[in-house]
Amino acid sequence: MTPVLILSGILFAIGVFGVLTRRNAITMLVAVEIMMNAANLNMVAFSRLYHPELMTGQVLAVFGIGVAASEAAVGLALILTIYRRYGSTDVDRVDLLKG
Amino acid sequence: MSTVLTLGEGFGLGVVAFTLVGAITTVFVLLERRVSARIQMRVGPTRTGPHGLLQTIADIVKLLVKEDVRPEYADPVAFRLGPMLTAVPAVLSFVVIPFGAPLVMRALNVGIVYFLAVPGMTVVGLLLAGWASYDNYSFLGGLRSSAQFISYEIPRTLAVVTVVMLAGSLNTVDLLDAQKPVPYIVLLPVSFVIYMATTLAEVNRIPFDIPEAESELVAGYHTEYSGFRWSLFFLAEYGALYAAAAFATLLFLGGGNGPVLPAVVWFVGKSLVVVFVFMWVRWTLPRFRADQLMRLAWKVFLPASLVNLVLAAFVMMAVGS
Amino acid sequence: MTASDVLFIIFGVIAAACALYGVLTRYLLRSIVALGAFLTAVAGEFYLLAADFVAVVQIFVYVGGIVVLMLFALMLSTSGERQPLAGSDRRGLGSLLAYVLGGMVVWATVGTRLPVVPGRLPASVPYLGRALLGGQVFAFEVLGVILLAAVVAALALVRSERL
Amino acid sequence: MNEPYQSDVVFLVGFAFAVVLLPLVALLVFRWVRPTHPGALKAQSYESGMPQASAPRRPFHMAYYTFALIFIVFDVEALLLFAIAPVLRDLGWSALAEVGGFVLLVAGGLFYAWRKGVLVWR
Repeated sequence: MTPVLILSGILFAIGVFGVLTRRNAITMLVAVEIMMNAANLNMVAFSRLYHPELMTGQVLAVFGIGVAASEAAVGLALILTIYRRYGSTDVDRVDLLKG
Repeated sequence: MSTVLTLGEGFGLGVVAFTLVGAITTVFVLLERRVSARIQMRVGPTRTGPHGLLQTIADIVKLLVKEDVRPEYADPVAFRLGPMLTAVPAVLSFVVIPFGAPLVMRALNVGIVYFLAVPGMTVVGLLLAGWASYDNYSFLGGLRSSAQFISYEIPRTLAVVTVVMLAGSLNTVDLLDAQKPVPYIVLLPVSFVIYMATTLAEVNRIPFDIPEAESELVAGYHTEYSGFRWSLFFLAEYGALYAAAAFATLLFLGGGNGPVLPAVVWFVGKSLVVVFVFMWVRWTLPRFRADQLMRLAWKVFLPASLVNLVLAAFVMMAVGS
Repeated sequence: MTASDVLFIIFGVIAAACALYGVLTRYLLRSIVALGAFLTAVAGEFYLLAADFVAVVQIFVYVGGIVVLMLFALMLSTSGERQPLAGSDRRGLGSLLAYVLGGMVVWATVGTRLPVVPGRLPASVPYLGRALLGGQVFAFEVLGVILLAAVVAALALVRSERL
Repeated sequence: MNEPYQSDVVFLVGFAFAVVLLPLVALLVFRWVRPTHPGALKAQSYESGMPQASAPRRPFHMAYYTFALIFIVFDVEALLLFAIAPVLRDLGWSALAEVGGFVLLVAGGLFYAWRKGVLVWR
């Protein structure tokens, strides 16, 4: 089971890297989705490890996917609103204080 | 060792499925042209070969040797990916269709969700193709196609949920046994109607063919495509049409169940009848406007499918307990 | 080395490569397409881990839903440029942090002996449904509330700016 | 790991490989047969013979996003129902009440959108 956890650690780090280094809001959302998938991978892996008959990890992964969908819907709505107000999806150009 | 065998089996059946979709497209294009001609009191293609039977063969040869044109400003990566992402899921969905009682490529335990999930990737292909072409018609066509696809996806999925509820399994093969006594079209007529109508929309047929409305959008998302890349869209369309008809047969018409004749004959016969109904509707009804199309999906089909779902669950529990 | 180990490595390499390309490329469209490929590879991993339902749900909701939503958002937020590019980025501290975090996670994982509580592995679908309506029913209803809140919030955001 | 899941994945990988490979091979093989005569005129976008009216890929109508948004919420609802549907009959009335509550909650989102007039295509 360790390889799965290592893989999900690497994927999570890639996601963190994306969120920290990118300035474009859509790319940042892509990176967040990568992080969420790394977490889901962990849950499914642990579901096999501890009491596979309870399926807790898989249920959590399904919930995670549902929450990710809600998050993407609201996040992209936010990005579109920002785009229409500031003409850019670059988070550094968005200065709320000057808004 | 057995793993290599399974891999080979998958590869072989992949080749078979692709060939099957090619053959289906060849036959259906001819069928469609003849049926439409009959309905409109025309003759249709008659010149190539006896009764025009070789017409689509000639078309295929033409498509394969035609020049592959790409507009100057088109995005090269997305332009190539678009047709592939449209055609590949259409073929992939054939994996779980049981053509006879045991004749299924792979009876996945989650076959029904698989069948609904995989064609969903087509939307990405349509959007990419429309975007990549750098053409106003393509862009608009791609957006409209995908908006229509996702609008009708939900009522269709909810209609399938009622079937799963009754059958108690997500495996496509179990559906055959579950429908041994009585096919689900009798128990779930509303689901059947919703499924058929929304499927017509999903495979972009009249009266739901706004995305390719020739008089408005030239050819929609595939305006800029030619030759073999264009024919991939064509394969996807007819492959998806047959897959949807086969799935309707499986979900509501009892699949290959039937007396005397072998299951394969029953299955293919029933699904061809469904395909004929699709073609019949296409050439009989006029086209909807874009706003009518969306209103129908969200204000008629979606509420109807929700009510149908709750009612079906309620009746099932009342009768079952 | 069994077949599923080989498949695990193949899917893992594809997933990591696509994730890396997705966060590195300057082309917004390709970033989203790479996310789609990444999600498909992760779905393959789910299936290998005996979570077949989660795998198809991943394709259903992520590839057929979230990726499409992102493509729509991209197409609604370009101003006619030929190839929408992301602006300049800040590397440096962020990448250092990511390296440190990734290294720590991998180090911790390799160093830990995971206790295994074995149990019978059931066919996933019926048990998943029972778990959803059994022990997890509260979370199930909360997810309904989250979905409702998401619709209301996102619509409020989008509607606040009239075109 | 687990045998049936593994062989399913192996099968699907082989299948997908064949389905992706065949069109690529066809494209490659017929590259030698089909003509290639690029020209400035052919490289233009086809908009019914007229010069391109305006640059495509402009920001589009918001309605597309709002519909996609409601779609994704119902997508999640449908997938949860798929998980529950096979066992609903065995779980009895209380389970049905729970599912009914969930469906009502999500349908509330549709009702909200309807009342706000979002479901009108302009």
